[in-house]
Amino acid sequence: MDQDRIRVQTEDFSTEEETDKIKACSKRIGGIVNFLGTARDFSKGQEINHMFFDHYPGMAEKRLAEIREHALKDYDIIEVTIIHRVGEIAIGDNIVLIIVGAEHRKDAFRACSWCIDELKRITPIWKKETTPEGIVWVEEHP
Amino acid sequence: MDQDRIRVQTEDFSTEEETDKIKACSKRIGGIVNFLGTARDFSKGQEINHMFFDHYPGMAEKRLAEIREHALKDYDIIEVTIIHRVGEIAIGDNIVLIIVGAEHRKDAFRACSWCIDELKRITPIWKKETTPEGIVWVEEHP
Amino acid sequence: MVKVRFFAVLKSLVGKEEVSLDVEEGTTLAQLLEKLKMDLPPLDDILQKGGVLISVNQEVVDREAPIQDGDEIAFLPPFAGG
Amino acid sequence: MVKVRFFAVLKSLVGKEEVSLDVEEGTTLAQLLEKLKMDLPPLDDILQKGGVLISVNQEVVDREAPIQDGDEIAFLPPFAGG
Repeated sequence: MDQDRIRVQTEDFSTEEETDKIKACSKRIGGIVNFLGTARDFSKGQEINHMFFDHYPGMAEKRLAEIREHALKDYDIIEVTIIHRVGEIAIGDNIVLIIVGAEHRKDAFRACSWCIDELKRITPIWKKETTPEGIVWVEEHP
Repeated sequence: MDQDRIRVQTEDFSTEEETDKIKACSKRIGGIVNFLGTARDFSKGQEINHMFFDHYPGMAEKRLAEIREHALKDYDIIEVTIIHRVGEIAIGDNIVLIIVGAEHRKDAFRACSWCIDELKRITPIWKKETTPEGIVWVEEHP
Repeated sequence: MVKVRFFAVLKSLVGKEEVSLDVEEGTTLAQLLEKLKMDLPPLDDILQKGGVLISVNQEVVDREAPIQDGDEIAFLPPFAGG
Repeated sequence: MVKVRFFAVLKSLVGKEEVSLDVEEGTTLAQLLEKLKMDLPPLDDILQKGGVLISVNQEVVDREAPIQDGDEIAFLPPFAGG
């Protein structure tokens, strides 16, 4: 179950398929909040052509699993899925998906927002952006 | 454009299709937050077999369009879709979908959460629940 | 003639989905309600219980609102969408 | 023997993805870093600049952490996932 809920992968994912899996967990689910991060063509005043994500295999998945477990413990929610893509990503493509299913929407919103903040804070994933001026490893993000 | 972004319909919707339409709006979109409300089998200590949504045709769509316009004006976001189903709804089925696309995730979370609160507050839509004890029109919700 | 519509639980409480009636020029919503209560006795209880909003041409209004020929008035019980 | 790994921008700054070296029993991470800086001069600048975390067996640790034979040490520049 867990392995399917936490994934770091090069392939794209289907938000609908993942949402359906969350819905199938429990008929008590009344609110599902998704966060989908996609590749923007512009960052810090700089045009971007494409991007590449590197990660620490094993450690990244471990941190994502911890985030999921903390969210399930700290918020009144039923299930969480976290998927992050790595490798080459084109502009407009999906990067990250976090889905939280809960009985009530407020818990789902809070948990989903916390998960993506925490993902950015503790997960060993790195982004390299290719711009018309060259290649840059991103060092911070808003 | 607007007609497609604001809908009250009996048919189900595809979260993926609607998310793709939002993504197609602008390459500046970096964060998309979805709220999906689904039919729970339990409400206020009462088992539910199925539900039915009534609405005031015309007025309901008008309120949803206003919510969308206010969100676009008050939050730093790029696009909003709001779809509400009416008629018979089985347990586990989709009821409502709100999608907000923004450059940054925090604005998307805030706007999406505001839209669903506001939808519940001002939209003339009513819910009838069928329980083993009979039929009840829901008068308030958490 | 104005059209008066009842939604959701009010449909069954009033026993009607829709009624039409004539209004004199210069009528307010409050005056129309008095007239309606005579035709539809359950309305008295419903309005006293509170929580019901009234719209004129799909905008929620207060009791002082003027009613004109051709208006559509609707009784809206507490919303429960989402 | 311990394995030392470099990720993302550090891979190109150090010019290596991975090195292996022997450690004496009772070595701390701080002592290992001194040893590594001699073999890999760019590391000195990188560590002085700050913002780089170091993990031992996939857990972020401080400089007092003991290093044992078989450990995997990794240099992690600022994260940028999501």
